[in-house]
Amino acid sequence: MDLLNAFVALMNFVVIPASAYGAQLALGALGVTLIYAILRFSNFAHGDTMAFGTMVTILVTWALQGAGLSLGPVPTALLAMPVGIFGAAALVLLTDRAVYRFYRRQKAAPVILVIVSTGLMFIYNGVVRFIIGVDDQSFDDGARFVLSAREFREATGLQEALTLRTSQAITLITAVIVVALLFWFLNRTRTGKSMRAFADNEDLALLSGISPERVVAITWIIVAALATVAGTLYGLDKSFKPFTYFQLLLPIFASAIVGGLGSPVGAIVGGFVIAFSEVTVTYAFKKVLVYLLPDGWGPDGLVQLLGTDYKFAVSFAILVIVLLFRPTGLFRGKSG
Amino acid sequence: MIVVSDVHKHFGGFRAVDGATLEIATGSITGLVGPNGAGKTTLFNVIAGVLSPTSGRVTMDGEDITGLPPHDLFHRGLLRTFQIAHEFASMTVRENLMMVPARQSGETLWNAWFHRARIRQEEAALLKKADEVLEFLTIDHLKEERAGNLSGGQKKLLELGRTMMVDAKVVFLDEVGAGVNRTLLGTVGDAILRLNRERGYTFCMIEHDMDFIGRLCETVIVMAEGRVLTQGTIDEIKADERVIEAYLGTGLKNKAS
Amino acid sequence: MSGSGYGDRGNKDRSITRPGGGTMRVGTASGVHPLPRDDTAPFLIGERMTGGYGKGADILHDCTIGVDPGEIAVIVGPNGAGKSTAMKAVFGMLDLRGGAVRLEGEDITALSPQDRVARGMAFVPQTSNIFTSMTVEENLEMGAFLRRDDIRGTMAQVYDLFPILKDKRRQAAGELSGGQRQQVAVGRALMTQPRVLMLDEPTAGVSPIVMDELFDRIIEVARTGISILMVEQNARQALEIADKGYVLVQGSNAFTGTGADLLADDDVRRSFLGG
Amino acid sequence: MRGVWLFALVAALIVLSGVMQSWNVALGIVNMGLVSAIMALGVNMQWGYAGLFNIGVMGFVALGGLAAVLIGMPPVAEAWQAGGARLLAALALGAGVIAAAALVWKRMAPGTARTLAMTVLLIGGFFAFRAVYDPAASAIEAVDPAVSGYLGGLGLPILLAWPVGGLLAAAAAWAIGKVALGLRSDYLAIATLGIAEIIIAVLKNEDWLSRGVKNVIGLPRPVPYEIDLQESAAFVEGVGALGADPVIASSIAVKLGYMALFLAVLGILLWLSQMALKSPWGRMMRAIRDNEVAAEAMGKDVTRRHLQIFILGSAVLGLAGAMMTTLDGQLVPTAYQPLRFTFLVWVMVIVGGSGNNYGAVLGGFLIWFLWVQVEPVGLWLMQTITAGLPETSALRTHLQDAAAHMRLLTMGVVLLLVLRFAPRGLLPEK
Amino acid sequence: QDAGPVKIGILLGYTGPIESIVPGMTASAEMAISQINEAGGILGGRMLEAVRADSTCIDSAAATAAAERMVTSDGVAAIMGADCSGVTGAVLANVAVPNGIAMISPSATSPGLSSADDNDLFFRTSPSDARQGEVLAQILADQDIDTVAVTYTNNDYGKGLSDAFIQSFEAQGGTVTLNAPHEDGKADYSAEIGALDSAGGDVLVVLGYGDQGGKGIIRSALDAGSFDRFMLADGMYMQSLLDDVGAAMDGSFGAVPWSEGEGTSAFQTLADEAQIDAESTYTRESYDAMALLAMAMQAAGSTDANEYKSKVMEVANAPGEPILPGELGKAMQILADGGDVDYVGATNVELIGAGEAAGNYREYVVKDGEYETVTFR
Ligand SMILES: Nc1ncnc2c1ncn2[C@@H]1O[C@H](COP(=O)(O)OP(=O)(O)OP(=O)(O)O)[C@@H](O)[C@H]1O
Ligand SMILES: Nc1ncnc2c1ncn2[C@@H]1O[C@H](COP(=O)(O)OP(=O)(O)OP(=O)(O)O)[C@@H](O)[C@H]1O
Ligand SMILES: CC(C)C[C@H](N)C(=O)O
Ligand SMILES: [Mg+2]
Ligand SMILES: [Mg+2]
Repeated sequence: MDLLNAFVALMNFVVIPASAYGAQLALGALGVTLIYAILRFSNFAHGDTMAFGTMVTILVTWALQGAGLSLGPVPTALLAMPVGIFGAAALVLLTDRAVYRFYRRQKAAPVILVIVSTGLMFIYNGVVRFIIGVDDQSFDDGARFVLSAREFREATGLQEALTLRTSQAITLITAVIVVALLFWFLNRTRTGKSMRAFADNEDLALLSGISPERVVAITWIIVAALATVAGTLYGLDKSFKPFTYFQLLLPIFASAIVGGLGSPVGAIVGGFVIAFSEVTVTYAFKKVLVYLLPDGWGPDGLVQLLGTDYKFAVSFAILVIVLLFRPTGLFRGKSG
Repeated sequence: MIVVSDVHKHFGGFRAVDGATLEIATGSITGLVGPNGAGKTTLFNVIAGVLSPTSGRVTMDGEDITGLPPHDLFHRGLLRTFQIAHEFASMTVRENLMMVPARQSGETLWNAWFHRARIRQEEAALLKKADEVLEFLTIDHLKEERAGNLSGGQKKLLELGRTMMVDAKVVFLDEVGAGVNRTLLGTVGDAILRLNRERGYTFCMIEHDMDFIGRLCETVIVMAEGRVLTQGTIDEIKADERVIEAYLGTGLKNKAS
Repeated sequence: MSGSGYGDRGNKDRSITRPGGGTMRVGTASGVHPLPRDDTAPFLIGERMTGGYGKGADILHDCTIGVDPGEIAVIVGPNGAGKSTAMKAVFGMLDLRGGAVRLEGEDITALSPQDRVARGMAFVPQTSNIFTSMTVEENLEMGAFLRRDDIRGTMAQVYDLFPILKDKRRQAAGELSGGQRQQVAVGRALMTQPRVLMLDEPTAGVSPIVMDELFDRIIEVARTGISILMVEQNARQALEIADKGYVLVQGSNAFTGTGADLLADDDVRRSFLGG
Repeated sequence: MRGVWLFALVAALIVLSGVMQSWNVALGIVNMGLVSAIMALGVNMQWGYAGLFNIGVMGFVALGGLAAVLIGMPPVAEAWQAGGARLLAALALGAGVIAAAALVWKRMAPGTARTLAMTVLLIGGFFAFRAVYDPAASAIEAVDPAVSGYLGGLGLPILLAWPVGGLLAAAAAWAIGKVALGLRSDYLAIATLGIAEIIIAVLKNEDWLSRGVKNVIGLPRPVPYEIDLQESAAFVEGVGALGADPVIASSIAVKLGYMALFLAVLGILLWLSQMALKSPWGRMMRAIRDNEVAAEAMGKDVTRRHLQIFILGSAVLGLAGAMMTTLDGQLVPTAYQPLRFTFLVWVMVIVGGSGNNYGAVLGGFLIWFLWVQVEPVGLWLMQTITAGLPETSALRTHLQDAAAHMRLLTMGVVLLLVLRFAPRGLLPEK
Repeated sequence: QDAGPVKIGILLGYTGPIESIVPGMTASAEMAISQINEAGGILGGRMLEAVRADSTCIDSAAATAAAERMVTSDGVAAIMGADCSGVTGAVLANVAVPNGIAMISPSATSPGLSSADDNDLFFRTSPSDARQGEVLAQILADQDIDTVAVTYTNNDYGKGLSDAFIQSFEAQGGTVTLNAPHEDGKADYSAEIGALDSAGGDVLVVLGYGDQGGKGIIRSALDAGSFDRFMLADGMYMQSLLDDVGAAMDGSFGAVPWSEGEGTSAFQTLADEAQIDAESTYTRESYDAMALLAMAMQAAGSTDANEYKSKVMEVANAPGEPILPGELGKAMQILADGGDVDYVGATNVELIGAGEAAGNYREYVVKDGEYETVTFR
C-alpha cells in the first residue's frame, strides 16, 4: 500500500495532462459553440483561425525575443498574445465582411455556411503554411517547469514524480480567467444579452433595435480572442504546427457537441469530458494498482481498457454514447 | 368514438394536461375551447401521438391507441392539423397535397423502378384530386408556388387541404380558423359540414371564434387548467358563468370614441 | 427570397433580416423620385407602395396605408392579399420598387428597420415574434433594448395588461401556449414605448376574453397618442374600434374609410368580413 | 441546357489535360472522377433527398475498401489454423453480448436496475470477449507478420467485392442508423464522423483483419496487367499498327478497362436514382426533409425512411470505396483522411447542386479534376510570379516551396467562388 | 528513342515525416548521376537525367500516383526509391511490377519487402529491419538490459521493425512490458507516455521518426519524468533531434545502418566537396542505389528492366574489379568492354537474398549532444 505514490502517479499521468488538454479543448469549443449559437453554423475554419492567431503571436514573440524582451519565467508569448488576438480578429472581421456577410444577407442556409467555412479553412490553412511554413515551430521560453520531476523526487523522496510545466499552469489559470470574463459578459451585460437575443431570433432582434452587424462583429472578435488564446496555450504546451491545428478541429467539435452545441457551459464541460476520457480509457492502471494493493496482489496485465492506438477513437466513442442517452448533448444545446 | 380517460401530461413540474377525460362521438363535430394555455394543443399532441402522456389512456373505437406514433394513427384514419402551420416549404403547393395519401405504390422503390406505368396512373388521379381541393380552398392559382412562400392564412388553408386528400375517420383541427379570412372561413365551415354529413368524418376542433364553433359544433367541451371544465351545447356554454369568467369575457369595455 | 436560392429548403421566412441595402431601393439610384412632401399627410404613411419579395413578382401595387397619432388603423382583406407584406414594407423589411414611406412628413424609405425602431416604430410580426429560448422577462427587456431609462414601470404596465405573463416571467417563452406567446409578443413591442405600434394579427389564436382585453388595451394605448396600425382577421371587432379601415385585395387598396363606414358597407361585409 | 454546357466544359478540361499533360493523367482523372461521382451520388441521396447530415463518408468508403481485401485476397491458411476459429468465436461472443444487452434494455423496465444490469453485462462481456479474442488475434498476427499476419480474404474474383462492399457498408449503416438516426442534424453529423473515425481506427489497428497499417498491397485486378499486355504479341501488334508506344498504350488500355466498368456502374446507379427521385418516393423523401413532424402526421414513417435512405446512401459509398480500392490495388488505412474523403465529397455535392443527381455527378468530376490539377497549376503560378526575382532570392525560394500548399488555398477560393455565383450549386435542384 | 537521355526517377519523401533527410539523399543520388555524365554517360554516350517526385513517405496513394506519372508520362527507365517501406511496397506492387520497371530503394527497410512479389524488380541498398531488430536486441543484451517498453510509429515501417525487434529480444529472454504505437504528426503524446510509464521498463525503445512522433514521445517522456534513456532506431538518427531535445538525450543510444572502409571514406571526401552531409542517414545508400542502376543498365546494354534486372546483383557482388565512389566512369568503361565489376560503393554493397544489403550497423551513444560511435555490428 502506497497511497501517496499511487496518487502522485495518477496526478502526473492522468489528472494534470488531461486538465491542461481539457482546458485547451474547452477554449476552442467555446469559440465553436459561440459561432454556432449566434451565427448559426458549424465553423470548420475554427482550427485554422486558431492556427492563424497563434502564428501571429509566434511571429511577435520572435520579434520580442529578438529585441531582448522577456517576462522572466513566464513565456514571452503571453506578451505577444494581444497582438495575436488583434491579428486573428482582423482576419475574421475581414473574412466576415468579404464572405460571410454576403451569405447572411442572402439568408443562406446553415449548410451553405458550413461549406463556405470549409472553403475558408482551406484558405486559412494555405495562408498559415505559406507564411510560417509547415514545420514545428517552438516559441516557448522562460522556465519550462513550475515543478520538475527531479525537483519533486528530491524534495519528497517519493518514487513517483509530480511534474507541472509552466505551460500547463498558465493554461489552467488563463482558461479560468477567460471563461469567467466570457460568462460575465454574456449574462450580465446588455451587449451580451443582445447577443443571446440575436442568437435566438435574428429577425426579432432587429425589430428590437439590436444591430445585427454589431452583434456579429462582437461575436467574431470574441471568437478570435478565444481562438488565439486557445491556440497559443496549446502551442506553448505542446507544439505549433499548422496541420495539428487542423486536426484539433475534431476533438474540439466533439467537445462542443458532447456539451451541447450552442451551450457555453456545455463546451467547457465537453472539453474536459473528452480530454479525461481520452486519457483515462487508455491509461494503464497497473502501476497505480501495484502501489495500492498489498504486495504480490498487483495485476500482471496492464489494466488498460483499450490500447493507446484507440485514443482518438475513444473520444468519439464517448461522444456517441453521450449522444445516445442525451441526444442534444449534456447541456441541451440547440439543434438543427 | 375517441375516449380520453384521465390523461396527464406534465412538463417538468408543470401540469399542462391534468387529468382530462372526454369523449368524442363518432360522426360528431366537437368543439374544444378554453383559455390560452389550457392544455388543448397539448392534449391534441397526446392524442395524435406527438407527445406521450405522463399517464392516462386514449382509445379509438375501443382500441387502445395511447402512444402510437403519428404515422400509425394516420393509417388508422386519425388526422390532425397544426396550430402553427407545418407546410413542406420547398415543395409546391400541389405536391404538398399529393404527398398525403397513404400507401401510394410509388412510395416503394421497387415500384418506382419497375412499375412505372402503374405509378403514372395513380399520379394522374392524385393530381386531379389535389387540384380540386386547391380550387375549393381558392388557392388554385398558387398550385405551382413553393409552399414556403404562402401567406400565413394560405398556409392554414393548406393544412386543411391535406386532410381533404384522404378518407379520414377522425380529424383534429387545431385552430384552422385563426388567421383565415372570415368569408373564406364560412366556406371552410361548409366544407367541414359537408365532409361530416356526406362522408361521415368525425371532427374535433380547437377554435377561439365562437361564431364558427356555434355554427358547426353540436357539442362543445371547455378546458381550463388542464382539465375539462364543462361540456354542452354552444348556448349552454355561453351561458355558463365559469366559462364566461375564464374564457369568454363580457365583450369590449371601452368603445372607440 | 424565392429568387435568391441561397435558402434552406423549408427555411422560415427570414425576409426581415435585411438591414439597409438591397437590390432595388427607392432613391436616386433606381431613378424613382421621392414623392413631394405633403404636410397634410398622415403621421405615418406608406404611400403608393409597389414591391415584392426578392426578385419575385410585385405583390403590392400602388398600395397606400397610413395612420395618425392616437388613431387606430386596421387593415383587412382576404388571405394572401398582401396585408403582412404591406406592413413589412412600411417597416422597411422589403425593397420597394415604387412609392415611399414617411414618418412625420420625413421620407424614411431608405432607413433600415432598426433605425425605424429608434424613430419610435414598433412591430409585432405575424409569426416567430418572440425569443423562444429567453425567459418572458428577458423578452420584455430585449424589447426595451434601445431605451436607456428605467424600464421597470413599463414592465409593470405590461404585466398588468397580461397578468399570466407575470406568473410565467421566468419561463422560457418557447414553452408557452400559442395565445400566451402572442401576449409576450405584444408586450415586447410595448416595451419600446413606441410612437407607432404595428401589429400583424395580434389576436390570432387568443381567447375571446384576452382578445377583448387586448383590444381594450390597444384603445387605451391609442388614447395616449400612439398610432396603431394593425392587420386583423377578427375584422368586425377590429373595425369597431378602428378610426380608419383599409381593405386590401391583391395588393391594392379596394376600399378605404372609417371603421364604421366599412362595417356599414354591404359589399365589404359580404366579401371580406364573413357576412 | 446549362447542365449540358457544364458537362461539356468538364469534358473539355479533361481532354485539355490529356493533350497538355498526358492521356494517362487524363484517364486517371476520369476514373477517379467516376468513383467520386458515385460517392457524391451516395451523399446526395442522404443529404439532398432526405436531409441527413452524414459526415462519416470516409468510414463507409473504407469499409468498401475492406471488402476488396476480404473478397479478393487469397486466404492465409496458416493464420486460419493459428486462430481463425477462435477469432470467429470471439466475434460471435461479442455480437452475442451486444444483442443480450439490447435485449435487457428492451425487456426490463426503465430504472436503475436496468442500467445496472446492462452495465454489468457489457463490462463482463467486454472482458470475456477480450479473453477469447486477444490470444486469437495475437496468434494470427504472429504468422509471418512481415508479409501476412492476417487471415487473408476469400480469394474470389475482385468484382464480387463491389456489391459486397456495398453490403458491408449497408450493414454498418443499419447498425449506426438504428442507434444514431434519432439525433438531430449536427449531432448526427458528428456521431457519424466519430463512427467513421472508429472504423478507421479498427482498420489501422486490427492487423488480423487487413494487416492494419502494414497495408494490403497487390490486390487482384478485374483488368489485365500492363506487363501482360506489353508481352502479348497481339496487343503490341495492334497498337503498333496505330503507331503508339506499347508501354503507354498498355497503361491506357488498362485505364480504359477500368473506365468501362466504372461507367457501367455509374450509369446504372444514376438511372436508379433518377427514377427514384422523380417518383412519389422522392416526393415523400423531400417532404420528410422539409418537415419531419408534418410528414409523420401525414402517415409517413420517418424513422424507417431515414434508415432506408441512410442504408442506401451508405451502400453506394461502400460500393464506391470498393471500386476505388480495386483501382488503387491496395488498402491503405492511413490514407483515409476526413479532409480527403468526407469534406471533399461534400464539396462535390454542394458545388454540384444538392438534391440533383446530375449535379452530384458533375460536382464529382469537376472537384476531382481541380483537386488533381490545382497542384501543378499552383506550381506554375508560383514559377511565373517569381520568374522576375533573382535565383538566389530568399523570397523566391520561399514562394516556390510554398507552392505545394497553394493546392488547399486554390481549392478554397474555387469553392467560395462557386458558392457565391451559384449558391445552390452548379445544377440546382429544379 | 535510343539516343536521348536515360531518365531515372528519384522518388523520395520531399514532404512528410522524413523531409529533413531527403535533401541529402537526393543530392548524393544526383551526385552519382553527374559523375557518370561527366565521364561520358552510359550505353555509348547517353546521359542520365533525374526526374524527382514526392513519395510523401506515408501516403501510398500519392506515392503511387507520383510513380505512375514518372513511368507513363516522363518515361523513366528505373526508379531510385522509394524511401519509406509502406509507400515502397505500394509503388512496387501497383506501378513497378505492372509496368515492368526496376526499383532500388536506399532506405525501405521493412522485412516484408524481402519476400514481396516483385518479379525480381526490387532491390535495396539498406538492410532489412529483420537484421536491425537483431542488432538492437543484441545491443540491449550486451548492456544487460532485459526489460524495455517499446513504442513504434504506427505505420508499416514502425510496426514491422517492432515485430522484428520483439521477436529477437524475447528469443534472447528479454521482456517487453508494452508495445504501444504512436501516430505521427500529433502534438500530444501524454496518453501514450502514461501507458508506457505504467508498464515500466529500463529503457524506452523508440522506433519512430526523429522529427515526428518519435521526438514528441521523447519530449513527453522526459517532461513527465518517466524515462530518461532511450534506444533509437534508424529513423531517429538525425542531428536535429539532439539539437531540439538537448542535454537530456545524453546517455541514450541506438543503431543506424553504417559502414566503414575505403568506400565510405572515399564517399566522405566526395560528399564534403559537394557540401553534402555524408553522416546524414541514407545518403550513402542513395548514392549506391543510383550507381547500381546505372551500372546494371550498362552491363545489360539496355534500359529495359527485364534485361538489366538480372545484372544488378552481378555488378554489386564479386567477382570483378572493386569500384569505389568516384570511380563510376571507370566502372562504365569496364562494363562496356565486357568486363565485370564488384561495386563497393559508399556502403560496401553486398546484395544478399532477394537483393538487399547484408547490413552493417553503427552502435552509437549520445554524448554532449553528439552521436558517438561505440562499435560496428
Ligand atoms: N414543451 C413545453 N414545456 C413546458 N411547458 C409547456 C410546453 N408545452 C406547453 N407548455 C405549457 O402547457 C400549457 C398548455 O399549453 P397548450 O399549448 O396546450 O395550450 P393551449 O390550450 O393550446 O392554448 P392556446 O389556446 O393558447 O393555443 C401552457 O401553459 C404552456 O406554457
Ligand atoms: N417570403 C415570400 N416570398 C415570396 N412570396 C411571398 C412571401 N411571403 C408571402 N408571399 C406571397 O405574397 C402574397 C401576400 O402575402 P401576405 O403574407 O402579405 O398576405 P396576407 O395578406 O398577410 O395574408 P394572411 O391574411 O393570410 O396573412 C401571397 O400570395 C404570398 O404567396
Ligand atoms: C527513411 C527511413 C526512416 C525509412 C524507414 N527505414 C522505412 O523503412 O520506412
Ligand atoms: Mg394551442
Ligand atoms: Mg399575413
